[in-house]
Amino acid sequence: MIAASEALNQLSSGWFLDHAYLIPIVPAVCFFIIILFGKRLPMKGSEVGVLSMVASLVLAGGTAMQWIDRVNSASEGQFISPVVHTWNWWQIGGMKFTIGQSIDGLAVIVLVVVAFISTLVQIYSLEYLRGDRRYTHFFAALTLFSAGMLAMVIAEDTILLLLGWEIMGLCSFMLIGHWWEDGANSRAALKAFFTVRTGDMGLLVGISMLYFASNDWTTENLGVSGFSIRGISAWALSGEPNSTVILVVSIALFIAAIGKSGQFPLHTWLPDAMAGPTPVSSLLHSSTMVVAGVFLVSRLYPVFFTGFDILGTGGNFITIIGGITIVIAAALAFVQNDIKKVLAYSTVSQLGYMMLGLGAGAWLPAVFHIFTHAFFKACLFLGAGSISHSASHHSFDMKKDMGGLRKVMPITFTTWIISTLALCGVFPFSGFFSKDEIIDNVGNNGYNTFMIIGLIGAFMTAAYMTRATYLTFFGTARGASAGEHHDEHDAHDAHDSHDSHAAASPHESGLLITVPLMILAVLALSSGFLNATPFGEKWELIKKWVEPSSAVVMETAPGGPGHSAALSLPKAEEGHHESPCGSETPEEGVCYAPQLQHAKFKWSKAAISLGIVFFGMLSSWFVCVALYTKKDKRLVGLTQRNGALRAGYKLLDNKYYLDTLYENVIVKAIAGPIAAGAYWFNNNILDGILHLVARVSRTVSGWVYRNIDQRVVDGTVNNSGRATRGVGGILQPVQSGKVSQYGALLFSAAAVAALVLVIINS
Amino acid sequence: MEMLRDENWVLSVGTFLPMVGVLLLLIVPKANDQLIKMVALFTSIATLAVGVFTLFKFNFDQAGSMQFVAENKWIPLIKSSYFIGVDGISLPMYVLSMVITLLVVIYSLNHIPSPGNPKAFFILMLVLQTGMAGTFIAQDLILFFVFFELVLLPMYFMIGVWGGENRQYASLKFFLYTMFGSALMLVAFLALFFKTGAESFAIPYLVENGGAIARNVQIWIFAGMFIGFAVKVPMFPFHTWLPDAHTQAPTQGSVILAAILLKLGTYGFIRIAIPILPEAAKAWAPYIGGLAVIGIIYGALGCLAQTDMKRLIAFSSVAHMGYVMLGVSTLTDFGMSAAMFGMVAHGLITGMLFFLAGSIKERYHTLEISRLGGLLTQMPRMGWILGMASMASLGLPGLAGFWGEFPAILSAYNPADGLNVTVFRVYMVIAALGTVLAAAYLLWLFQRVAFGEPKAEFAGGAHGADDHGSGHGHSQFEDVNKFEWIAWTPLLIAIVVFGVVPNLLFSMIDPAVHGILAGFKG
Amino acid sequence: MIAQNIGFAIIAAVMIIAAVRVVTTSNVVHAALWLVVVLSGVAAQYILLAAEFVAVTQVLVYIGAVMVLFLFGTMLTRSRIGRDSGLNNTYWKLGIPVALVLFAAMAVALVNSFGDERMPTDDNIVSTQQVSDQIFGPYLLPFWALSFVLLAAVIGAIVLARKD
Amino acid sequence: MLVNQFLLLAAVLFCIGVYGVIARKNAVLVLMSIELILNAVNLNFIAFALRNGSTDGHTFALYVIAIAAAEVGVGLGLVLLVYRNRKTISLDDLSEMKG
Repeated sequence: MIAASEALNQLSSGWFLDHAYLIPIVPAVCFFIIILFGKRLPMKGSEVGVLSMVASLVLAGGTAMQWIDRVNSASEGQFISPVVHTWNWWQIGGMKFTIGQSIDGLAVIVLVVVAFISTLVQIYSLEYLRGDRRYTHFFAALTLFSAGMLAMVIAEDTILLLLGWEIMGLCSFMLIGHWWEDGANSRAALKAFFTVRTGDMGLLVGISMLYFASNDWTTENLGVSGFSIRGISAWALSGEPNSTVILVVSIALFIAAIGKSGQFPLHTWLPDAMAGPTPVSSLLHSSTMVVAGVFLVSRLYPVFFTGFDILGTGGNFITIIGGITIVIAAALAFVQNDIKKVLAYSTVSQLGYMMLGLGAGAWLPAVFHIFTHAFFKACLFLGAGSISHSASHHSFDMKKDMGGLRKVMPITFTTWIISTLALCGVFPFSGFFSKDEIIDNVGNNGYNTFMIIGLIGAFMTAAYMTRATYLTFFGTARGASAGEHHDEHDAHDAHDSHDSHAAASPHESGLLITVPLMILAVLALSSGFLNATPFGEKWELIKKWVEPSSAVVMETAPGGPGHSAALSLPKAEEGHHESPCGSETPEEGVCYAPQLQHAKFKWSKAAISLGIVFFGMLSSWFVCVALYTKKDKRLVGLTQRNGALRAGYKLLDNKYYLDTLYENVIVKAIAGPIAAGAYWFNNNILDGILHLVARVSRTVSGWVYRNIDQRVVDGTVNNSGRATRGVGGILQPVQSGKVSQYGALLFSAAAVAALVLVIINS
Repeated sequence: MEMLRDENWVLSVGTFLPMVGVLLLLIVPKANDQLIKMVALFTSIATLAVGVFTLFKFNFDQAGSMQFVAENKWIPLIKSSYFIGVDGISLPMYVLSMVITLLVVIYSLNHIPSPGNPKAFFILMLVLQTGMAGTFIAQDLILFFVFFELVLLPMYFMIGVWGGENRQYASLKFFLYTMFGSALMLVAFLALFFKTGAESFAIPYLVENGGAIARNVQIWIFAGMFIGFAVKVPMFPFHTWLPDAHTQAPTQGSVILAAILLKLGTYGFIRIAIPILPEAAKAWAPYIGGLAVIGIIYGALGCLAQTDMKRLIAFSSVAHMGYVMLGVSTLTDFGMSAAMFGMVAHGLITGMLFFLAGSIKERYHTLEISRLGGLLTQMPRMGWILGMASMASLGLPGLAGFWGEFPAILSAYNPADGLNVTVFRVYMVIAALGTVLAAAYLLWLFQRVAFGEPKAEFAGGAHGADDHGSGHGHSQFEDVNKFEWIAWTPLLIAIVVFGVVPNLLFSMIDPAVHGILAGFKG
Repeated sequence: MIAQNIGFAIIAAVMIIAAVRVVTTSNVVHAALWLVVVLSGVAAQYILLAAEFVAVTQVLVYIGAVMVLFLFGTMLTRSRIGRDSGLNNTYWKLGIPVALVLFAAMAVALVNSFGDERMPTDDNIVSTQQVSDQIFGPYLLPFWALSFVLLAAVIGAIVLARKD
Repeated sequence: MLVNQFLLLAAVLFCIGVYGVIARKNAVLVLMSIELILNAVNLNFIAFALRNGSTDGHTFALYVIAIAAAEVGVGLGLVLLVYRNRKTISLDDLSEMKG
C-alpha cells in the first residue's frame, strides 16, 4: 500500500553533526587540565572552564544549525534519521558494548540548552566565587558536570547514558558539598547522592532488563545491540515485548527519573541541595541536572508509551506522580522564607508539569517546556544570587534581609519580573507557549482531571511567585538590604574574604553578573516564539525540528541512517499526520517514535488559563500588601492564635469582612494549612522514613554483626579451640612421669594386642 | 586446547626469582638496613621486569590456550609433574601479584611496622610473592596445593609478628581456618586423582575425564574443594577470619592479603573446581550464588555496624568478593569474565584503600572513625585520594570497580542453561540493592572521615594557621610523602585506565574463559 | 635323646623358679644372685641347642661382667643388705594379669604355629668358624655399629659416673 | 626335642620379666627384669637358629648380649647419677618429667 513516494531527498549532513561527539569530550579533557594544572594557571583554571564551555556551545550551535538544514532538506513526511557514529568499546562473552553519538531533534535542543546555560553560569561564577578557597575545584566539578550531562544527551547506547547519569550524580555530590566545612552542606550532599543513587538502582535494573529483553530482536532486525536507544525504541513499538516486562522496565526507569528529577516521593533532596553555591543551584538544580529525568523519559519515550499505554488510559503512573508533585511543591513554596527554597519548590513543581506532559502524551510541549523553563528558572536563580551577593550579605532570607530592592537593583528587578511572568505563563512570555501548551494537550489527550490539576498549579505558581517578588522587591527594606550589617554570618561565611570591598548598603551587582541576567531575561521573553502555536503552523519551528517523525521506516542499513519510505499519510484534519505507529504496530518496517496528537490551539482555552493566572497574582498581591506592609492585625498571626474562644467572635466578624474572609478562604486556606501540612508531612513522614530506614539498618546491622557474626560464627570457631584444649586436659594425667607406669601401660597394651591378634587369626 | 611450549623458562624464572632475592638477603647482615632495602627493591623490580616480559611475549589472539608451558618430572612416584603454564585467566593475576609486591616493597622502604627487623620482613614478602606467583601458574594439583600452602606461612608470621594488639589470636585463627579448608581441599584433590584412574594430577588431563565421574561423587568432591576455596574467598559462613586478620595485620600484610590472597579462592573455583566437575558445578551453582548474595548484603550490613575503618574495609571486601562469586556462580562466560575483571579491580581498589588506612593510622595512630575527621582540611591530597578510592569501590562507572560489579549483576539476569532462572534474577535484584548499600557505607565513611572539622585532639595543628585558606598550615600531619606517591600512583592510574578502557583486560580474559567453559556448552 | 629332654626339664624348672624369685625377692642382692642362676640356666640351654660359642659368651660376658656390674650397682646405691621392704610399687598386682594374658596369647600362638614339630637331630654342631664367617661376612656393618655403641656406652658411663 | 619347649620356656621368662618391670619400684631391679626379657629373646634366637640350621641366630644372640652389656653399663651409670642427686632410686618419686 506504499504509494509512489515522493523522491526521497538525500539528507544533508555536515562536519558539526558528524563530530558532535566532541561536545562532551572537550569539557572532559578540560576537566583533567583544570585538575592537573588548575592551580598554576593565571586565572586558577576558571578560564579553561569557560573556554571549554564556549567551545561546546559553538559546537552545539553548529550541530543545531546543520540539524535544521537536515530537517529542511528532508521531504514532507520523510523520516529524518539521527546522525549515528558508534565505536566498539569492549567485548565480553559474545556481548558487544558500543559507545557512540546519536544526534536527533531532542538531543540537539537539550545540547543547546545545556551548553548555553553552562557557559552563562561559568561566566557568572567567575564573579560570584572570586576568592573562594577551592575556586579551581569548583570549576573542575562544573566542567565535569557539563561533560557528564552532554555525554548523556548525545548517548547512543544506555551504557553511555548510565555513565553520564552517574557522573552527574557525582558532580552534584561534589558541588552541593562545595563548602563541606559546615556539616549541613555535607549532609545535604550525602542526602542528594543517596536519593539519586537509590533511583539509579532502578536505572541499573531497567537497563539490564531492557538489554536482555530486546537484544535478540534488535540484533536480528536492526543489527544493533540491546543497549542502543534507537534499537530499544524500535523494539518497544514493534509490538514484540510482552506487557508485563515492558511495564516493569518502565516503572524501574521511571523510579530513576523520579530520583533524579526530584518527583514526588524522592523530591526531599532538591530543596536541601540549595545548600550549594547559587551558580550550582541555577545550573544543576534548575535547568540541567534535574531535567535529566525528564530527558530519560523523553529519550526512551516509546518504552514508556507502550509500558504505560499512554494514549489508552485516562491516567497513568507518570501523570499521577506529576500531578501530585505539581500541587504539593507549589503548596510548599508558599511557606518558605528562603528565596532559593521557593525557587527550588517551583522547579520541582515545573518538573511535575513536564512529567505530566510526557505522561499524558504531550511530548513536544514537555520538551519545549524544558527549553523555556531552563532560561527563566536559571535567570531567577541567578537573580536570587545577585541579590544575596550584592544586597543581603549572602543571606537568602526574604523576610529578614530583603524588601524594597526594586529601586536599588533595577536590572536584577527587571530581569526578575520578566522571568517571573514567564514562569507564571503570562501571554507574550515563553512560559505561556510551553506551560499552557502542556495543559492544553493534556486536556486534549483525554486526561481532563490532570488538566484541572495543571490549572490549579498555574494559579498557585502565580500566587507564590507574586508573594516572593513582593517580599524581595516591594515593601520596606528590612535587615541587610536596609543597610544594617549582620553580626552573625550564615552558612556561607566560608568565602568572606572578598566582602571587604562591597559597601554595606545594597547596590546593583557587577557586569559579570548582570550581563548573564539580561541575556537570560531576553531569552525568557523571546524563546516562546520559537514554537508559538497560537500564531499558526509556520511558527511552530521547534515542532518541525525536534519532534521525531513517526513515519514507518522500511529496511534500515544496520548502523547507518535508514532511508524511509514516506507512506501515503492519510490526511487527517489539518495539523495531524495519522500514521500506524503508536496506534497499532506496522506490518513491515519499523517505527522509531509513536504518533502523537497536537491540540488545536484555541484562544478561548488560553483565555481561561490566563485569567486564572492574573487572578492568582492579584489576590496574592492584595494579601501581601495587607499582611506585610499595613501589618493588618487581623491578618497577622491569624493562623497562629485561632482558638475555640475566639471562634464565636470571628463568626460574627465574618459577616462584615466577607471579602477578606473570602480571600482567606481562597488564598490563606489553600496556602496556610495545606502548605504547613505538606511541609510537616514532607519533613516528618518522608524524611522520617529515610531516617528510620537508616536507623533500622544501623541497628539491624549492629545486631547482626554482634549476634550472628561474633556469637554464632565466631563462637563456633572459638569453641572448637576450647574443646580441643579440654580434651587435652583430660588426657594429661596419663603423662604421669613415672617410668614404671609407662612400662605397665606399654606391656598391657601389647598383651591386649597379642590377645586380639590371636583371636582374629584363630 | 593445544599448548604453546616456547620460552617455557620465563614462568619458572618469574616465580623463583624472589627466592634468589631471599638467598641474597640471608647473606646480608641484619644491621645494614640500606642494603637490605636495596636488595629487596632490586629483586621485586627484576621480578616485575620478567612479568612484563611474559606479558609482551604472550600472544593475545591465542589467549585461550595455555602458553609458556613447561612440564618435567617432579615426583614421579605419585604421578605429579612440575607442569606450569599461563593463559588468559592466570596472566592478569600473575602480573598483578608482581606489581602489588613491588608497590608494597616501595611503600615499606620507610614504613617498617613496629618490631622493625626489615630483613625478616622483606624475606617473608619475597617468599609470599613466590607462593602467589606459583599458585597462578601451577597446572598440576599437587604443585597448586604446595604453592597454595606456601602462601600461608609468611602471611601467618607477618600478622603474628608485625601485627596489632591481639595479633596472636588473629594470626592463629587465620592459619587454622585456612589449614582446615585446605585439608579438605587436599582430600578432594586425592579423591579426584583416584576417581580419574590415578593417572596424573595435571589439570588439563583432569578436565578431560573429570566429567566421567558419577554425579553424586562429583558433588562430594566439589564439596571438599568448595570449603577449601570458600574459606579463602571468603564466602559468607567462612569469613570470620578476614576482619580479625585485616585489623591486626600490618598495612603491607593487609594490602597483599586483600589484593591477591583473596583471589586464590576464586581463581581456584574458576581454574579447578568448575571446569573439572561440570555436573557438580551446575548442582552447586545456585547455592554458591545464594551464599555470594548473602555475602554482599551481610558484608554491607557488617560495614554499617563498624567503628574501625580498617575492619570496615575488610567487610567491604567480603561484599565485593560476593559480586565476584555471583559472577562465577552464573557459569556463563559473560559472568566468569566479569568475575575475573572484578578480581583484578577489587585487588587494585581495596589495596589502595588499605594503603590509605595504613597511612592514616601512621599519622593519627588510630583508625576509630569516631575520632577521625576533617581529613580534607588537614591532608587535602590524601583526602581526595580516599574520595576517589571509595568512589571506585562503590562502583562508580568510569572507574574499574563498575566493570566488576555491573556485568556480574547483568550476567545474573540469565545464568547458564540448566540453572534456575528466577532464583538468579532474585539474586540480581539483591545484588543491585547491594550497590546502594555499598554507596551508603562508603560515603558515610568518607563523610565522617574526610568532611567536617578535625576533632579536638587532632586539631592541634589546624587552627595555628590564621587564615585557613592555604589548607595545611601545620606541620603535625604531613600530606602524602614521596614514597607513598610512588607506591600509589600506579594503582590510581590503573584504576582509571581499567575504568575507561576495560577492553585491556577483557581481551585477555574472554577467550580463556570461553575455553574453560567449553565443558558447559556441549 | 631322652637324656636331653630330662636335662632340659630340670634346667627349665630351675630357671623358672629362679626367675620368679628374681622378681619377687625383697632383697636386692638375692635378686642379683637369682639372676645369676637364671643366666647360667640359659647358658645350659644354649649348649642343649648346640650353640657352644654363644653359651660360653653368655657365661663369660653376661654372668661375669653384667652381674658384677649389678652387684656394684646395688652396692653403690647403698640399698641396705638384707631385707629391704617396699621394693614393689603400689599397683604391682596389675603385673600378674598382664603377664598371664601375655603368656597365654604367646602360648596359644606358639602351639598353633609349631605344634609338635621336632628339632632336627642330625647333630650338626654349629662350628664357631661358621659363626665368625657370618659375623665378618654379611653382618660386618652391624659389627662396626656395635663397636661404636660399646665405645659410646663406655664413655657415657664414665661421664655419668664421674664424681666432680 | 620339641621346638615348642624352648619357645614356651622363653615365653615364660619373657612374661616373668614383664611382671618384673611392672611390679618393681627399684630401678636396679627393673634393669634386672629387662635382662630377663633379653635373655628370653636370645633363647628364642638360638632355638630358631637350630631349627632353621643357620647361624644368623647365633650372630644376633651375640649382638644382643653385647648391646645388653652396654645398656646395663649406661643404665647403672644413670641410676648412680640419679641416686647421687636424689638420694633415692625408687621410680615412683622420680616423676619430674610429668606432662
